[in-house]
Order: sequence, then C-alpha cells, then structure tokens
Amino acid sequence: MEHSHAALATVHAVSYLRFIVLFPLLGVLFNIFAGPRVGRRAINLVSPGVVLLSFFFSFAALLQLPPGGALVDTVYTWITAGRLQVDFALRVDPLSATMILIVTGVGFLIHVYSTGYMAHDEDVARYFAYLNLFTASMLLLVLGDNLLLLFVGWEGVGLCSYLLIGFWYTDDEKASAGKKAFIVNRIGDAGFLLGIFLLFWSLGAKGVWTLSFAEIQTHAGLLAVETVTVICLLLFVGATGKSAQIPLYVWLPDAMAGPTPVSALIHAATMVTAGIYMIARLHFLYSMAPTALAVVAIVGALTAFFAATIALVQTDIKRVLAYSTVSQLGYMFLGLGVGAYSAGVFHLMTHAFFKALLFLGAGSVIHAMSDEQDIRRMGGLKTKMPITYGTFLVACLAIAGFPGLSGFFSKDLILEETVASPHGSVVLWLIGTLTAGLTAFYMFRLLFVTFWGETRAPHEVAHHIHESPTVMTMPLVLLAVLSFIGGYFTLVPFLAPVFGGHHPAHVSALVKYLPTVAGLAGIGLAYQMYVRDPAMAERVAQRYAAVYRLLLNKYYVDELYDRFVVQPVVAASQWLWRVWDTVIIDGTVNGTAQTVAANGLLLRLWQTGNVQVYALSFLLGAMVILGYYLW
Amino acid sequence: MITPPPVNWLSLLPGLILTVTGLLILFWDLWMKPEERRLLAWLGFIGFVAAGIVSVLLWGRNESAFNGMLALDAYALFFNVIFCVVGAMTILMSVHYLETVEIQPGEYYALLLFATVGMVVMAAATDLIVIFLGLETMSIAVYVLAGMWIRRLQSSEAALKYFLLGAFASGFFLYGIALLYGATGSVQLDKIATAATTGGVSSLFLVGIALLIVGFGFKVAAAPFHVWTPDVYEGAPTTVTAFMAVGVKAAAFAAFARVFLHTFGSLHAEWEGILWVLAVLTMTVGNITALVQRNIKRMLAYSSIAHAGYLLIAMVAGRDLGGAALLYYLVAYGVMTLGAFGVVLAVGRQGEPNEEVSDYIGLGLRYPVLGAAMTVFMLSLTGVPPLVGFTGKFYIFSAAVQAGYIWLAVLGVLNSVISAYYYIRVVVNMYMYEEGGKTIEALSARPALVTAILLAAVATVFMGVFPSASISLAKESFLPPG
Amino acid sequence: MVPISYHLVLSGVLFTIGVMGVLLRRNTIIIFMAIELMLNAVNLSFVALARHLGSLDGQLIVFFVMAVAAAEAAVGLAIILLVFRGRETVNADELNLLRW
Amino acid sequence: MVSAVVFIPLCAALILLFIPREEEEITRRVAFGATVLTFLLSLLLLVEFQSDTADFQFVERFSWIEDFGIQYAVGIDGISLFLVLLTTLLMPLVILSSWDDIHKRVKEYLFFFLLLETGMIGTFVALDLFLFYVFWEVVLIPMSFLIGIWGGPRRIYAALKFLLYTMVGSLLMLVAILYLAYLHHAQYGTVTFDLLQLHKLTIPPETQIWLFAAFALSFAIKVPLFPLHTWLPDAHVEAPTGGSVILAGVLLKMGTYGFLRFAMPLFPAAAHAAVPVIMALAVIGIIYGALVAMVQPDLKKLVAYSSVSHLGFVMLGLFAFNVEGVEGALYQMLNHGLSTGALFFLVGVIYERRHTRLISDYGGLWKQVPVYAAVFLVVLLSSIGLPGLNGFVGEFLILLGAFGANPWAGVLGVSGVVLGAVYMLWMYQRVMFGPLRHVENTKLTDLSRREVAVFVPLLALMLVMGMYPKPFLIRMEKSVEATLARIQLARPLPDPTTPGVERAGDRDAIQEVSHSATD
Repeated sequence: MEHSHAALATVHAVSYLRFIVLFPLLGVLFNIFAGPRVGRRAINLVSPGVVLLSFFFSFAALLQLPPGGALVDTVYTWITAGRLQVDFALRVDPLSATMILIVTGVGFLIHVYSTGYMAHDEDVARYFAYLNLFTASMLLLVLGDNLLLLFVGWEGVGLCSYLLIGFWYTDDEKASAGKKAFIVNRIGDAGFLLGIFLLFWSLGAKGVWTLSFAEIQTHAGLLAVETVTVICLLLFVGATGKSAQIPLYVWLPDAMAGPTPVSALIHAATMVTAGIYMIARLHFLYSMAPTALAVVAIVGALTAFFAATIALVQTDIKRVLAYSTVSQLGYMFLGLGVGAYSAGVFHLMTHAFFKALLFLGAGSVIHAMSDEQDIRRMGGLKTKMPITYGTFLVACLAIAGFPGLSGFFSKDLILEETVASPHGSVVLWLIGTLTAGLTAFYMFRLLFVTFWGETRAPHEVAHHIHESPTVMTMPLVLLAVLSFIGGYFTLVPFLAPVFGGHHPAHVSALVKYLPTVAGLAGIGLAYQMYVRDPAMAERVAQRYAAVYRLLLNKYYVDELYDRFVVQPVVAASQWLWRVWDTVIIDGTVNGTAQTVAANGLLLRLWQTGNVQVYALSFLLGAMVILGYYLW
Repeated sequence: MITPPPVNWLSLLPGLILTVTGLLILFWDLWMKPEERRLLAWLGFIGFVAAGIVSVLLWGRNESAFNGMLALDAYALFFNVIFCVVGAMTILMSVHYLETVEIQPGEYYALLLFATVGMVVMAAATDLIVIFLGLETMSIAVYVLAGMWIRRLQSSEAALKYFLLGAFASGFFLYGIALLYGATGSVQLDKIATAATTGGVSSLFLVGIALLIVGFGFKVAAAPFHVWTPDVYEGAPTTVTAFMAVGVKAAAFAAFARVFLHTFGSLHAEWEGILWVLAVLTMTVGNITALVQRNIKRMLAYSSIAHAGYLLIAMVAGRDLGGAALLYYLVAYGVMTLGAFGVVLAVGRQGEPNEEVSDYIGLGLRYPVLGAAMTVFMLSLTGVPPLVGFTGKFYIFSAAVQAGYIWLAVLGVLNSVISAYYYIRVVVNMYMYEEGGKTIEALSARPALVTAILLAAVATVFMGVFPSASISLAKESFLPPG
Repeated sequence: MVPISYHLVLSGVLFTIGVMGVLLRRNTIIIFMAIELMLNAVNLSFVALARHLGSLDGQLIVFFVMAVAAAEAAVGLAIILLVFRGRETVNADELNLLRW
Repeated sequence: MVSAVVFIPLCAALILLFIPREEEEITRRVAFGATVLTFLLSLLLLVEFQSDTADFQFVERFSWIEDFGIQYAVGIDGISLFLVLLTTLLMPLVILSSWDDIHKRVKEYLFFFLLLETGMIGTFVALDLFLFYVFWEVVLIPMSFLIGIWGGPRRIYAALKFLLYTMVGSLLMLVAILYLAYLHHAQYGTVTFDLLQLHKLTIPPETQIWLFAAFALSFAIKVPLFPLHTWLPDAHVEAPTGGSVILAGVLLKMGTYGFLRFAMPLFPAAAHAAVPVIMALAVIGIIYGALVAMVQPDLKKLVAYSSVSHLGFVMLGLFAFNVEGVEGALYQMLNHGLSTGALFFLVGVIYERRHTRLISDYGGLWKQVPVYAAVFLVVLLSSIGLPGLNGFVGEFLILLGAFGANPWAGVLGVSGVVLGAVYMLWMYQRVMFGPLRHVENTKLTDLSRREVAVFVPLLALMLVMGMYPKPFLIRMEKSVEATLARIQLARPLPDPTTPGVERAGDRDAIQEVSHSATD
C-alpha cells in the first residue's frame, strides 16, 4: 500500500506541451474546412499524421521528464472571477506521461486502422474531424493542470463520443444511442461539478482559493475527513458516468452503434479510462477518505462481476466486448479502491492494448462478414482470416490472464493488492477471482464460436470473407505485440514518485495462483461447451432458462430505467405544461383580465338612459356625502 | 350725478373681447350670404386668439376687481389662456364639420364664445355667487350647443338630459352657497376663508361644503355624479363634446380648486376623505366601464371621467403639492383629449359617423399621419413616457406620494394599466388588423382640422419631452395662499 | 321674531319636495317646474339668512338667482320643445336612445 | 459619447420617416448603417473603458426637469458596458436577417426596431431613476408593435399580454421610485432621482421590504422569474424572428440588470431577506423551464422555455451575493443573448423556408442542409454549456457562486445542466437526425451568404468568450465588487442555521473587498 504524501515533485516550466493538444485540433480544422475539398487520400494522411506528431512530442516529454518531477506549461489565465483563478496550464508527470503515450500511441494505430475501415464511407472528413477532436479533448483531460481543465476535457470527450456514436445519423436508433450516452455522461458530470464546488468552497473556507492539483495536494490536510469523503464520492459519481460503472454504465453497450474503431478508441482504450485517471490523479484525497475508497472498490468489484455475467450470453460480438470492457473497468476501480493506484493504472495500460486489439479484430471480422455482427452466424474464420485470428487469440489469452501475457501481470497485481492492502478484503478478492474465470470463459466462448468450427454464414456472405487489408492488419499485429510484452513494463516503479513508494505485497501462494487457475478453468469449460460438445451450450441454456433469459436481457436494467426515470419525467413535464402552465398560471392571468371586463359590463348597466335614474344616483351620492358630514 | 364706481376694466378685458366678438358674429351673420359662412369661423378664431394674447400680456398682475368679486391674477390668466386655446382649437375643428352635420355656424360660434366668457368669469371669480353666475352662463350656452345637431335625435335628447341634470345640480350648488352664506355671513371667498380659520366650523358650514362638493362633482363629472356624461358626450356634436370634455371640465376645476384648495385650504382634513373616495370611485368607474365600450365617443367620455379622477387625486394632495400638478395635468389632459377628438372628427363621415372602435381597423396603414397622431394621443392618455400624459400623471402621483397618499397613487397606477387596454385597443385596431376598415374623406379637404390635430400632437410630444417650461408656469400661476 | 331654524327647515322641506318632484314625475316640463321649486326654496333660505345676519347680500343674491332661473327656463323649454318636435313625446321614460 | 450611442438609432428612425415607402432597399441600408455605426461607437466605449475603477465612466449629466430634480444622467460601468455592446451587436444582425424575411411594411418595421434600440441602450446607461423608467417604458411600445403587426396568428393576444403584463409591474415600480424621491426629500431636503444620491438614503427595513417588492415585481416579470413567465412563450412564438432575437437577447436582460443595478444596492437589507424566496423561484424556474421545454412540439416555444430556464440560472447567480456568482450571472446574460439570439435566428431560417415551427414537420435535416446543421449544433452546445464555449464559463461560475451561498441551491441548479442537455439534444435529434421523412424538406436550401454573415460574428464570439473570457471578466470585476460591497454591508448577522459552506471564508474575503471598494 503506498503512503500517499510523496515529496513535492520538482517542476520544470516548458512551452511545448501545448502542441500535443494543438496538433489534433489543427487536424480538426483541416478536416472541417479543407477536408471535403481535398479528397480522401489527404485526409487519410493528415488525420493519423497529427496524432503521430503528438505521439512524438509526448515521447519527447517523457524523455525530458525529470526523475520524480513534472513539466508544466502555463499558456494563459483562463478565468479570473472573484476568488476563482484558473489558468490554462498543462502538466506532465509520470501518470499523465503514461496516459498521453497510451492515448496518442493506441490512438494513432486506431486512426490508421480507421482509414481502412472507413474506406468506402463517403463522410470520412467528418469522421476524422470528430476523431481528432476526441484525441485533442482526451489529451487536454489528461494534461490538465487543474480540476477545471480536466472537466473541460471530460465533457469534450463526452461530446465527441456523442458525435461519433451517432455518426451514421440517418438511423434514428443510432442517433438516440448517442443522445443516451451524452445524457448519462451529463448526469455523471453533474455529480463531478458538485464535487468541484464543494472542494473549492471547503478549501476556500480555509483561505486557500485554488483548483490546481499541486495546491490541492499541499493543502489537502486542512480539510475535514467528512468533507473529503463527500467530495470523493461526488467525483466518483462523475467517474461512474464516464467509466461506465453501476449504475451509469447503461450507455456503453448501446454505444456500440458507432463505427467499430470508435468503440476501440473511445469505449475501450481511452475515454472510459478517464474516471480511473481522475481518481488516480486525486489519489491523495481518496486516501484521506477510507469510506470513499471502500465504495470505489465495492462498486468496481460488483460491476466487474455483474458485467461479466451478462457478457456470458451475449450474441453480438461488439456487445460481448462492451460488457467485457465494463467488467475490466470494474477491475481497475477495484485496484484503485484498495489503494493500489499504480496497479490500477498498470491494468488500464494493458487493457488499452488488448481491448483495442479485440475491438479492431472484431471490426475486421465485421468488415469481412459484410457488417454481420451476430456471432451465431459466423464460425470457421480461423482459416480465412489467419492474422485477425492470431492477434485475436493473443488478446484473448492476455485478457484471460494467461501467464506470461500482459493481462496476467496487471490483473493478478490488482488481485494480490486486494488481499494485501489494508483497504482490501478477501470477499472482494473472491469476486475478482470468480470474475477472472468468467472473463476467460466468455472470451474464449467468443473466440471458439466466431473462429472455430464451420461457417454458419449464408453462402453469399461466406464466399467473400477475406483477410482485411494490411492497413488494418498492421495495427492488429502491433497491438498484439504490445499486449504480449506490455506486461513487462510494470509501471509501479515508474509511477512511484506520483503515488509514493511501494513495497511489493507478499501474499500466500493460494492468493497468487488461484486466479490463473480460474482463468485456465474458464478456458477449458469454454472449450468443452463450444468445441467438444456444441450442443452442451443449448442444454445448459434450457436447464437454466430463467437465468439465461435474465442475463440475455441484461437484467432488464434499461427497461427499469425507462419505466422509473424517463417515463415519469416526461409525464411530469407534460402535466406541468398542460395543467400548471396553461391552466393555473395563465388561467389566473387571463382570469383577472376577464373579471375586470365583467365588472365593466356590470357598471355599464348603470347607464339606463333614463334621466330620472341619473337624478336618483345623483341624489344618492349627495345624501352619502351629507351623511358623512352630519355624523 | 352718480359717479360711476372706479371699474378695473383690465380684469375684464379678455371676457369683453370674447363677448364683443360673439355679438359681432351674431350681427354679421344676419346679412351674410350662406357661402361666406366660413368667415364667421375666422372671426371667432381671431376673437379667441386676441383674448388669449391679452391674457398673456396681462400676466404678472395681481389685483382684485369689482371689490372682491373678480380677481386678475396668474391663476385666472393661466385658465384664460387654456380656455382661449381650447376655443380656438374647437373652431378649427368645427369649420368643416358644421357643413357635414348642417349646423348653423353663426349661432354655433357665438355660443362658443359666450360659453368661454362664462368660463373666464368662473376662473376669475372670488365670490361664490359670481362663480355661480359664470357657471350658469357657461352651462346654458353649452346646453344649447349640445342640442344643435337637429338632424340627429340623440343630440336633442343629450341636450335635454344635460339641461335637466345641470339645473338639478346647480340647485344643490346654490343651496350650498346659501348655507355657507348663513354660516359665515358673506359669499366673498376671502371672508369665508378667514371665517373658516378663525371661527369654529359649524355643522351648517360643513353641510354647505358637502353641497358644494356635490355641485362641483356634477360639473367635473366625478363618480356618483358622472352618469350624465357618456350620454351627453355621445349625443352632442363631436366638436361640442370636445369643447365640453376639455373646456367645461377645466373651468369647473378652476372654480373647484380655487374654492377648495384656497378658501377651504385650512379645512383640508375635513374634505380630503370625501375627495379621496370620489377620486378612487371616479377613476375606477371611468376606466372599467370604458373597457367594454364599442363607441369611440362614449369611450372617450369614460376616459375623461377617469382623468377627472386623476385630477381629483391632485386635489386630495392638497394646496402646496397638488395645486400645480392639477394645473399642469389640466393642460396635458386638454391637449391630448382635443387631439383625440380631432382624429375622431377626421374619421367621422357624412354617411355613417364611423364612431365604432372597430371602424378604425387598418386606419393606421392607409393614413399614416392620422394613425401616428392617434397613436401619440392614445399612448399619452395611457401615460406612456416620454409623452405629456406620463409627465402629468407622474407629477400628480409624486404629489400624492409626497402628501402621504401612497395607496391613492397605487390605485391611480393600477387604473392606468386598466386604461392601457382600451386605449391600446384603438391602436391595435388601427395597425394590427389587415382586413376590412373604412375609407374616410381625404384629409387634404379639411386643412383646419388637420392643423388642429397636428398642433395637439406636437404639443403632446413637445410638452412631454421638455416639460420644465410648462411645469414652472403651472407652479408660478397656482395662487400663493391667501 | 321667528327663529331662523324655522325658515331653514321650511326651505329644506321645499327643496326636498322639489327633488321628489324631479324624481317621480314623468313629464319633463313638470320635472323642470320641480327644479324651479328647488331654486325658490334656496331663495327663501337666502332671504331668511340675510334677515338673520342683517346684511343685504342675501336679498341681492335672490335677484341674481331669479334672473338665472328665468334664463334657464327660456333655454330649457326651448330644448324640451325641440325634443317634443323630434320625438312627439316628453315622457322622461321614453327618452333613452342614448344608453349603456 | 454615450448619449451619441443612445440617440443615433433614434435619429436614424426619424430620417427613415422621410424616405418614401417604396424605396425599401435604401431604408434597409440606412437602418443597417445606423446600427453598425452605433456598434462601432460602442466599441469605442469598450476600448476607452478603464477596468480598474468601479465608478461610472463617460458620465454625461445635464438637468432636464429641475422642478422634480430630474437630470438627464447617463454613464457606463462594468455592469452595463457589455449589455450595451450586446444590444448594439445584435441589432445590425437582426436588421441583416430581416432583409430576407420581412417584406411587408419594411419602413415601419425598421422604424420600430431603431426606436427599440434607443430604448434598450437608454435603459442600460440611465443613471437617473426617472430617465431609467422612461426608457424602460419606451421599450414596451415598439416591441408590442413588432409582435402585433409582424407576428404570427395569435399576435394581438400575445402583444397585448406582453404589454399589459410588463406595464403592471413597471407602474408599481413608478410608485416606489416616487416614494424614494420623497424619502430623499424628507432626509436631505431636495427631491432627486439620481441613483448615486439615492444610494445615501437610510431606509428603515420595513419600508425597504415593500419598496424592494415593487422593484422586484417589475423586474421579475421582465426576467421572467418562475410564476410570472407565461407571457414569454406567447410573445416569442408570435413575434417575428428579429423580434424574438431582441426579446430574448436583450429585453430579458433588462430585468436581471434592473435587479443588479437598482433593486439590490438600493435596498440591501430587503435583498438579503428576499434571498431564500428568489433563489427558490430561480431554481424552480430552472427545472420547470427545462421540463416544460422538453415536451414542447413548437420549436420557438421550446427555445422560449429554455430562456426561462437560463434566466433562472442568472437569477440564481445574482442572488448568491458573492463575486463569482454575480460575475457568472452577468457573463451568462451575455452568453444567453448570443446563444438564444442565434437559436432564434436559426429557427427563423427554417421558418422562412418551411413556414412551420413544429418539430414533427422536420427530421433528417443534416443530410439536406449540413452547414445549417453544423451551425445549429455549435449554438446548441453553447446553449447547454459545453466547456470550451461561452455557456460553460457562465454556468460554472453561477453554480459555483450559488453552491457557495447555499449548497442545496447549487445541487438543484446543477440538475438544470443535465435537463438542459436532455431537451436540447432530444430536439436536435428529432430535427436533424433520422431519415428525411417529409418530402418538402428535400427542397430546403442551405444558408445563404447573408445568413452566414449573421452567424459568423455570433459563433466567433461564442468561441472567444469560451476560450478567453478574461478581458470580459476583468472589466466587470470592479463594479460587481463595489455593488456587492454595498449589499454585504447591510448583511444581517449570518445565523448559523442557514447552510452556507462559505460563511467563514466569505467574511474575510468580503472585508478586503469592501476596503478596496470604499477607499
């Protein structure tokens, strides 16, 4: 378990960090204005090119990073209002260095892949504009030197995911998936905002008016534990929204409506990891609030298990991977929740590699199967798409935690820390291990059903299945290599200056090896059910029909949300508008006007036209006045 | 030989000029050929202008004449100018109108002049009986004027109603004078004032005041006594209605203010309660009933009742605050209402009189100048800045607030909102409806009427934006106490 | 010497009779006569008060009032005649062309 | 110089009268030229504005009606500077956009707009309460005409409702103004309506309450604050495009400006007492406006209710009584002017082509009119407060300030952020995404050159104000601090029961703020 207060890093002011964010933005401008006119070839060159440039600059920053220190590039003061002073400043320290390398590295590969994947889509300029904008926002998120800039990136990526999910906007269903993603994210962001406010004012109450990470870290001690707990929980709400944890994960499975490379980049490698990065960045707050950490761990573990169970029965290739991502994110939160911040970030990195690979592999399969996504109509692709199959196999082994590959190192590190760290507990470890088994099972189920056996695809689809072009397979291979060797770049020493020193956890052998055994068991079971005895899956499905249907319908969570959240809100607003606004408020307004007019009609009758009536009213008036005086 | 008493002729000069012009018109009319009738109008106009100029020249004098019966002071001269302007404008408006409604011009202009003489006397009178005399000369002349549109039955009915109720009211008024005479031993205003301050206020005195309020209430068309106004205003020829709405009302207020604000100034506590109630009643009845009116003349009648209500607020605000506000608002009200009636005249036609509010549909678009003028008058009557109506109301309400009658001001303000509806409805009809709408005679054929309207419009805007000149005039001319 | 209050009461009674006359009678001419009655009631009170106060003003005022009443009568009857010629009736109830 | 900005539009309006009716092109050019000239002049004001002093600049003062102590006094400070600029910016755009959609009675249309501009600018620069009231009322008439003559089917009802509703409030304010003048007379012997003199009045708290109530009612109707808002949707739906833009863009800000300039500094004790009520109404307004906007079938009504929600935010910021909240509110006023103004222009564009405002009549427009859809998207994102654009800066500061003053207000306010995204995106999807169902939509033409010219300045400003708000905030800082110092001095003893995380920290911050302001 790291002790949280590392010595304050020595800071070097530099001025080139801004270009890391600027290059993708230039790409965006190029695509918007020059894109439609300049033709596909230029776009395919420029868009990945800008991301590559950012990658080189990030790498340069990594090299120039002083040991245990940080690079800060203050561009200009953004907002000054009263006591709030926010600068547009970028910071690179070991944590953000890892993140920008992942984002630009994996991002670049995915950009290259996309040029192939979107080869015959005519709206490619708009696609790459969004993709570049996403990269820029993600880089801003991880490079932001204060909480507000992080939030700017946070919402920026939310916007890009909305745009990219709804990229093929002509289909209503895809457009509403994008809308759903944005709104659920916005709910999370609302919590995030509240966290920022509470942090700002509680620090302010102590006379410290700031939002920048460094100052927060130095003055964190001033805050009461209860306030810090509430702050951490609020920020965690934002994290659940962005990183798709219970209860705000519902948008991720629907986000598969977007193009596959988008899912690979946004919904596997980078955006969904924003929540983890945020908690890692504010680790000093979370370690001050044990209850908050416990909540993070529990939610993480539960989500991991919950999502894994759903993934068991999904038939759409991308949905399986989506739930797998939710589950793996659960693992990362579990890691963070037990105080093993570097383990969590390490798993984040390895996950980025193999999950991106899985998605791109799935993309190339869908591409080959002329947009067929249901695995029950696939099969036997092993021979026809060797490279995709090979890389897919490596990724499956990695995610299943097969010893030697990256997944094994990062996942097991988390599970070990769950037991060893004071914040951890054996129950969480048990859930983690069980989920490891489930993960292995559904990954290899996917592998066997899609690649092994004979093709169940209809004839005209089957006969022109072919391996994807090199521009798509080359990223697959690279990612496979990364997934393979990723495990050996254990980030723990590299991240030590950020999270404080770390002494390796020594645990019993059982704890160390049981997860691997569970993984292998999962693979075996999958092999048995889908290769040795294909009918077995059917039999199991019949025997536990109720459970099967429950899992297939994703525990009916979407329907519940719709019934208990969306419908009541819409009904309430209909009522508010129809009844409250028009009848009650407008009614009173028009009512007063009518009553005055009614009195007018009444008074008008006073003019009967008869002189003597007038004389009478005259007399009455006179008598009243006289009466007043005689008393 | 009885030496004629030293008569201060100067104090009578404006009245004399008017009387002489009236008589001249009557005689000249005898041997005039029908087509030369228009000249009479110009003679009358010159008479009014001359009297007006004389009053201005006499400015600054402060003498009493006919041993205390008449006063030649800024107050009287201020009102003289108002009456002459009103008279002149009425003549301008009626030059063409008389031909359409076949009224004998000769008698018409003479009666106008004699009525104005009555008003001048009322404004200058410092003796109750002289006020009564002025009141009666004016009223009798206006009774006849109201009935001169022989073609139309409503006109004679209006004259009858006005006559009967007028006489009835002056009965009460006279009874009030008698009781006051009994209580104070004199009818001279200054003697009454000293009697009020020195001696105790006997119940006879109070009843006298009450009856005076009733008499003035009728003339000023305050709430319970206003019932005659709509019928008479609708029935009478439009020019006479304008004359009545502005001239007669101003004269009534002149006497009312002189008697109550000066003579009974010290008894303010006695009568301010009654006037408070009267003011609220008048405003509210006037505004609310006007909402539902379809005939524009009747609507303007109720609007004049409502404005009488605002003027009563000025009265309630008392001498030092309300007096000047009253004078200023009278001028403002006069200008706006005359202008409005001018436009009503312009829209009226030989065939159907076009008096329904709905007849104004699409008018603003086809006759932009007329439309703009009417909009200015309507907005000013509502009290929208920067027009004179607003400055007038502002002056009155600030007087009321400073005198401590916050609620009166609030009620006055709410009434303005109600009034906004029916004034703006006319403007809405003129501009916001496209279909339908009547055509009216070419305006070029009626230069005099158009000049009157434009004069009124310019005055409404100018006095609103640069009111300081007229305000200081009003302040100066309101009689310093005693 | 008869106290002044008697005179005032008498003129009050006369005045009220006049007012009642105006309210109750149908014929406009009778109404006008009732108004004249009211004016005379006022004249009575003027004279009584003048004597009571020992000043001549009251007496003098009576003449003004009478003169005015005469003028009013002349004009009033002319108007009533005009109405009659137009409407063949002087009945107050029927004269309600102008209403609400 | 300020008077020039105020009265150039009026002179142009008068000049218009003399141009013959058929010469539409010349009338339009004259009007456009006048508004551009006013805009340039106001830019001059911006350039010469010193941001280091809180008191009024470019003050021009000469007596108007001495008897009442009324002066023609105009001047600008941090608070009113940008509102004037917003007005002078939107006007040329409105006239530019009316080139295409207004073809009947062009002369009157432009006349009323120029009159309106004078009224609006006058309201923002008036330092004399009487002058303020005159301009406040003057604005009503041209606006009612604009709605009444060039509006939609129910235009007359909407125009009359707008006029009478606002008039009730403003006339009650008149009585309060008169009472203030009387108080000044009672305490200092002279009657005056000058704002700075009236600041010196010591008004007992009970009278402050009803005076504040009268002012607050008038401004709340204009804002519009929750229960008094029903005139807004009618007025917006029926008003012509240009009318809606100005109505939403500027007229609503006169209410909030009134609160900040008059109601709060003149009656600080009452303002403090009213904080819970107004904050509650503001929060209700935010949520209510958003919810009702969600279910609107009519595009313009949706944007109208969104204005209710946005202005609810501004009120929340104003009554947080801390520098962040108030500056956020001021900033949000500008943002709302830009984003909602742009939204109404956008609605106007498709309304001119399809003559329907129902969302169901549209669908899948992106494919047909991509440039229009892109502009719509950027404006929409600015309206829901996406970081990087101007909406976010305003909303963030408001919620930050509100949270500091009363955490629960902050929490409920944040829900407005979510609801905002919901109704806007749902509308956007129904209009822009999905297949091209209606055949009429296939004939839609994309933005013309002139229409693009209208949107370019707005979009540019949205981006600049989002990325680099410092120049705006700096200029507001001093005036806001001075006003707040005035309000805080009359702050009742903060009883411990009221939640307010910032109580402790706030007091010392206020002390040094008030020192800087008063010395």
